[in-house]
Amino acid sequence: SDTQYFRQRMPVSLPETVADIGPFWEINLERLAAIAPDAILANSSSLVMTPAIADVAPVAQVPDRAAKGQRFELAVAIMRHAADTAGVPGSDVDAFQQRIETRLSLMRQGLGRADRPMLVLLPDQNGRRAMVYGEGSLPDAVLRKLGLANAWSGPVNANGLAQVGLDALMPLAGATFVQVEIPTLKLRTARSLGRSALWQRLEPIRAQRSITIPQFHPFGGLPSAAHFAEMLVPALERLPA
Amino acid sequence: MNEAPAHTIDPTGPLKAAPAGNPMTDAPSLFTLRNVGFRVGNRQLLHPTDLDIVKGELLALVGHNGSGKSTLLKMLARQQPPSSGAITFDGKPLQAWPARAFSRRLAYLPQQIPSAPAMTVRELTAMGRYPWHGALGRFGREDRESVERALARTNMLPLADRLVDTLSGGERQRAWLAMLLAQDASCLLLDEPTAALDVAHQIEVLSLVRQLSRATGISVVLVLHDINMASRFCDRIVALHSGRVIASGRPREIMDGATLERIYGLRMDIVAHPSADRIFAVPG
Amino acid sequence: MNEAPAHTIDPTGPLKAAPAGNPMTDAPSLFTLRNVGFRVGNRQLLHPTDLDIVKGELLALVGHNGSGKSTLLKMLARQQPPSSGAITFDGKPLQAWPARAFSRRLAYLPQQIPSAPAMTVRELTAMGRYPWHGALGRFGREDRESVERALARTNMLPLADRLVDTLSGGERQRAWLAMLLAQDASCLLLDEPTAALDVAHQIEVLSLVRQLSRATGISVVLVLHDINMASRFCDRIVALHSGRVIASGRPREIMDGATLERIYGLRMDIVAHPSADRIFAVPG
Amino acid sequence: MTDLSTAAPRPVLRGASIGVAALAIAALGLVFFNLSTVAGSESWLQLLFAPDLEDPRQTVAYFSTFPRIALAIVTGLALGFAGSVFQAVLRNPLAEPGLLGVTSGAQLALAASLLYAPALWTEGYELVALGGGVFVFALVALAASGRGASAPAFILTGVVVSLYCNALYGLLILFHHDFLSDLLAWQAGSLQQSGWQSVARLTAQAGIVGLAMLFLLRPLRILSLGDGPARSLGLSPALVKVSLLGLASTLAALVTAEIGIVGFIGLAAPALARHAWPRQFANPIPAALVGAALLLFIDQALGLIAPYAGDIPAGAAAGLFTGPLLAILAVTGRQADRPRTDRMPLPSRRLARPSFALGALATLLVLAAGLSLLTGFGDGGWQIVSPTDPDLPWHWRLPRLLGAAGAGACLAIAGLLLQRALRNPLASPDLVGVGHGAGLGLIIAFMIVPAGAVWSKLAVSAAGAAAVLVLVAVLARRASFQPERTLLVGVGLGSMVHALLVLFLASGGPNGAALLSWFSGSIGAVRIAEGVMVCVVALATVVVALVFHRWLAALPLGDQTSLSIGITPRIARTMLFAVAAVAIAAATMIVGPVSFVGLIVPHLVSQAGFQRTRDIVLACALSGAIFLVGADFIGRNLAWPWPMAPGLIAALLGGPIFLWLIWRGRSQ
Ligand SMILES: Nc1ncnc2c1ncn2[C@@H]1O[C@H](COP(=O)(O)OP(=O)(O)OP(=O)(O)O)[C@@H](O)[C@H]1O
Ligand SMILES: Nc1ncnc2c1ncn2[C@@H]1O[C@H](COP(=O)(O)OP(=O)(O)OP(=O)(O)O)[C@@H](O)[C@H]1O
Ligand SMILES: [Mg+2]
Ligand SMILES: [Mg+2]
Repeated sequence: SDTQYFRQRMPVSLPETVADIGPFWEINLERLAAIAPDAILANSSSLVMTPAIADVAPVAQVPDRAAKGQRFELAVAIMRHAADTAGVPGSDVDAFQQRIETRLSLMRQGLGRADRPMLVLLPDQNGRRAMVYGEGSLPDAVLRKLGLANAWSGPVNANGLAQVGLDALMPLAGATFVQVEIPTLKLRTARSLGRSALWQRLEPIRAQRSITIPQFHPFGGLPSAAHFAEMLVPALERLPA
Repeated sequence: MNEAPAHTIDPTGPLKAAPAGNPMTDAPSLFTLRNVGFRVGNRQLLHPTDLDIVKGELLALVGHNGSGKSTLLKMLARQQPPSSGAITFDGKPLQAWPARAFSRRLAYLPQQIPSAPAMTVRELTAMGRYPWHGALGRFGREDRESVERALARTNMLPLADRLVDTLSGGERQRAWLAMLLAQDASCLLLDEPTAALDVAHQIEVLSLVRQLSRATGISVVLVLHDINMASRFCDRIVALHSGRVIASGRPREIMDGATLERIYGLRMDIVAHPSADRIFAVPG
Repeated sequence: MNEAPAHTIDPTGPLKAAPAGNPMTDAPSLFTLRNVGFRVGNRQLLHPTDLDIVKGELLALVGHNGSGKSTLLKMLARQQPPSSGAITFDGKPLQAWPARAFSRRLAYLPQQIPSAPAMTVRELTAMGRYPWHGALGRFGREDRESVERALARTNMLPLADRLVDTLSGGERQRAWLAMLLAQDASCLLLDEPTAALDVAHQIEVLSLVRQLSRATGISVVLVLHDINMASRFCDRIVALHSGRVIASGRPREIMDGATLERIYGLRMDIVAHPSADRIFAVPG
Repeated sequence: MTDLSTAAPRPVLRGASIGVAALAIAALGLVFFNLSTVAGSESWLQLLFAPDLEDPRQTVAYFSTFPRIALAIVTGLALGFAGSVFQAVLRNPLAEPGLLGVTSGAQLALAASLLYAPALWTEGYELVALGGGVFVFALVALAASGRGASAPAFILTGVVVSLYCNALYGLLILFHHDFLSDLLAWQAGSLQQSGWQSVARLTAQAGIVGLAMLFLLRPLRILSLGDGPARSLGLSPALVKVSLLGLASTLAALVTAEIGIVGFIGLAAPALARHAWPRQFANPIPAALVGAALLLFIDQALGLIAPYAGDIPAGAAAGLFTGPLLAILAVTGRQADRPRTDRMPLPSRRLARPSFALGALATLLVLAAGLSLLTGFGDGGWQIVSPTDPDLPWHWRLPRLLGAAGAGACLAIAGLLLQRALRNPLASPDLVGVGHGAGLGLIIAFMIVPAGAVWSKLAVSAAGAAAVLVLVAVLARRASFQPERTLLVGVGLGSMVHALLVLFLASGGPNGAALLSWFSGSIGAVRIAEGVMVCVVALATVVVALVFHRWLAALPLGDQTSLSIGITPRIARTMLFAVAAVAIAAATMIVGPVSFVGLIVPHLVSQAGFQRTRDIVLACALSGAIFLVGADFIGRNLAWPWPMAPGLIAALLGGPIFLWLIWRGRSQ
């Protein structure tokens, strides 16, 4: 469902024949029945919102709760669950996972021992608040994998996200800001941050220690994690020491 | 009932006036008020009063503005509880009556007529039948008849399909009166029912009320400002002054210069009617 | 002004009644109504009428319920525009007057008095000063004086600090009258100002109005149901019947059995007052 | 018995006024406490005028803490002032600054300009927002003044137009996901600041508008006498109302454009001020001061717990505090049943043959149902299915159809019952709090449901709805079901639960989007059993409403008249409230809180000319069903395969029809 969001956020190109069956909170049952899939991969909220999908085909519920610090393991579990449901042979699944793990450790060595903590954030369009990716979010899991420290240690919600005022970022002097950039919002966000006195006073901004990365899929599995890493590392390397 | 001569009561007399019982007959009493008073904060709007109203009686409540007429009537109509004393209605304590049974027996017309949003005169009059058919009962033939009869009696038939809110002051008062009559209650409490009526309609309404009382024995308590209408149509007149009953008796006894001056604080001359056999008072 | 004998106008006469000008003097006219009518949908509430009201005049509008008195008064008070014809006020077309200037000259008391939310009598009376000080002007000494004067004249001083909603019917009417007087307008339009008043207060209010008119020359148009009060206090009486002016003239000319019967549809006897030099009518 | 609370004015120090004083003191206390924690020992004056920008703590104090305090005060003043003006002019305790659609107009203009005319927007987005708000207000003022600018005319057209703008806004968001997170944050209305710029701008703008309104304070007081007396005192009621409401709406639009929606301050502050100083009802200044104290207290309290619970937006959290406050006021207050001076705008003309019109509505419903069942947009464009086709379309479309028809009827009749029983044109199903309760149930399901366990949406939202419903019923009973106080209870609880929902939405995450869409209704997931159930409840509600049609006719006449013809108002209102609550619960479980149908359909039906109560009940049931069936059909096909919420479509369909009916009646 929501193929448009997938095409916008994931590097993988989705074949045109993939049919969109509506948002995850209200599946278009008629179209789903027309497609008559063998199995349905859905998370709990889809099941709660449109329970009737179980009438069309057996539903394999995707794991969506990560224990503390286990977000990367959850990403792997999501990938494996999907692969097993689709009947992909175990060996191919292991190979895929291994390829990504090695790629990540390669990047980790490339980065060497980066001493600066990272803060992955998505500033609001009105330049007063920001969404930060804390413990339990996908970016946090990838940072851990790359041996980088997450600068945000404050309270977060179930998905590891937190809406905070810019004043909460003031103590994070010395961190590197990784700003997620969404094309349609870029214009207004840049303008508001330019006029936000507090943002300009933040140490990482004054020290020009801030990089931007394109949008990614924060709720995905292993491919999403790999995609995030592929974007983060080159941007970090461009950063002066 | 010890019977005190009606109109010699001195307003500054003992706090508890002698029970102004109805000297005429020992008919069964409709209302008995013992020590009934009403107080708001530190103001005593109606001092403890004893009053007996007999079935089938046509009683006029007169008095200056703010003398407590509406306050007394509201208590009789159970719209507000008395602060002191007890009221019995038809032998039973007033509170003991279930809502609809009470409305089948008593109909009350307030002094300030509420607005009836988007309702025709006939629909408003039909509301008066509620106590009989209730929430669930069918609006039967008998209900329809009594609505038409009420409209005819207040000659509102020509205006029956007009919206109540587009009527003139007098017409609207008669529309609400029609609703009351449709209630077919055996006791009517009317607070200045003729305030907005022209003289012809005043006489029409008051004759109707008297004729109903004579024919079907219903009792009526009217608050009236026109002492001549009161004396012409009512059996008894009770006068209030600053929350106290200061006079009560047959019209003949009340209609004299001194008493009227005590009631209204205005010299009035009593004159014999040129053609009819009655007297009327004219402000000095 | 061609002067038609006032009370011989036949109600079923030609549609456009002869201009009921004021036979007394050729004083400057306050209101001139030419062909003024009011229609709602297909009902003609007031047929095209010509009427002249002179400055300083005390005019009573009488007629049966629904005869169009309030409709006419509302048009004079600019509360509703006429469907036909033109009204001039003090020489200028009625619409030409700016809002506050008009309110400094004309005060209108509606028939149905609205409830004044959570306001004391004095605060309500002070509202009457708005046309003089407007949205920004200071509530000056002169305003305070005129408020106290208005309260005194309607002897509402003892109730000045009471909430208007807690007053009795008569007291509330006098409170609104106080507001009108505080407006110090040179023309008062009062729609049944004495409906809820007892006889003493009726006389008090009407004498106050007449005394004001004599002393300061203000003109007053009153809708009254009591023909005796109209004849006792007013200079001229205009009678309406089913939306037409059927009679207009000095009280003496109107106060006769035949005319009253045409106005109210009720035989009335004219009797001389025992002590005062005036006559009054008594329903037959 | 009507109690006599309008007795002579009692001593000033009533419970409520002590409460307000305590609130102000607490707010100031929190300010000093927060400032000291942030700025440490430096003297605040020195900090305010000559901060050492190198020291991070002083920077935060200067650029964030101080502006936030100033903003809370200015916003509280503005919303309290605007809310009080709205409630005094429209004489309705439910009137709040956003009522006339100015805030939704501003919101729509902002979103549209961002998407379709970014160039237009870059200069100053405040201009765009203000322009949108003013345009919407002009539309409402034009439509309302057609009907003599009476308060009900303003309220109804305002509500319809604002629902219409919200629907359009919902559509925009549906097609542009990226704005979703901003929308959620904007709806939560955080007072977070990162500089003095927006505070200075808002203070200047609100100051000018506020000053202009100070000139109209006296006319506002005179207006409270009613239109007739005001006119005779040299005031043009229509002009004063339009200018007062216009300025108050601009005030609200300015605040919304700057920080988003700060819910319920504009509603709670005037209510609290009215209880503390009853005789100052037409004076907005005490309400403004109460608003400032209220918002400052809430925002500072949130600042206090921010380190532990993260930055909670004050706009949403306000509901958490004002909700219980309103409920307490309702239960303790003793406002007498004040007769309404402003009547509903008279319907243009009564239908000559209502039964004929009812027949037409019934056939329209059958046609809509047939259309919805037999046609649909699919892979190959529009497809017409012959009735004898195998069961595929029936299996999926019938449940939705039954659900839509049943829920539409339930909500429309429930709206009618509440509006007649509580004598307020703004009484809508949301008042019963069921919609919000169900939403709360869903949140709990999303958050705490253990992985793997699947709770059916029906069970979860039913539990939430039942909990809130019981609470509303108990409190309303304590307020002896008096109209105005019952309304306050409904609004109070509703705002509290709404705050919880908005807080959950604003905290981000995918479920936020799910809940947001649920809030404008969703029919796609209805199952056959649920559809049948809601139709049965709808039929039962129609029967009960027909049976008690006499109560529905008598209650609007006022308690005095009902009492005198033998109806005990309290019992009648309890019964009608209970029946409405059941109908709303059933409908909300299935399609979510579609407030438009419950709020507007009863007015639509009476403006169309139905007069007898029984005809109105049937017409409401049929029109409600037609609206939702139509909304379901259009919602299913317009953006296929994506659903469009029925609430949005109902508003898009109903809005123009309603405005036309109001406009058509303007000749009377
Ligand atoms: N709720 C109230 N609080 C305080 N005083 C009240 C209240 N209601 C009435 N009063 C006072 O009680 C007195 C009697 O009121 P009531 O309405 O009975 O007078 P009334 O005899 O009906 O006068 P009217 O002839 O003018 O109708 C009046 O002085 C009035 O001001
Ligand atoms: N808005 C309206 N629509 C239709 N008819 C109306 C409207 N207003 C008044 N009327 C009718 O016009 C006639 C005159 O009304 P008006 O109020 O002028 O009577 P009035 O002389 O003041 O009577 P009253 O003495 O009872 O106050 C009445 O028959 C009334 O029913
Ligand atoms: Mg009275
Ligand atoms: Mg009249």
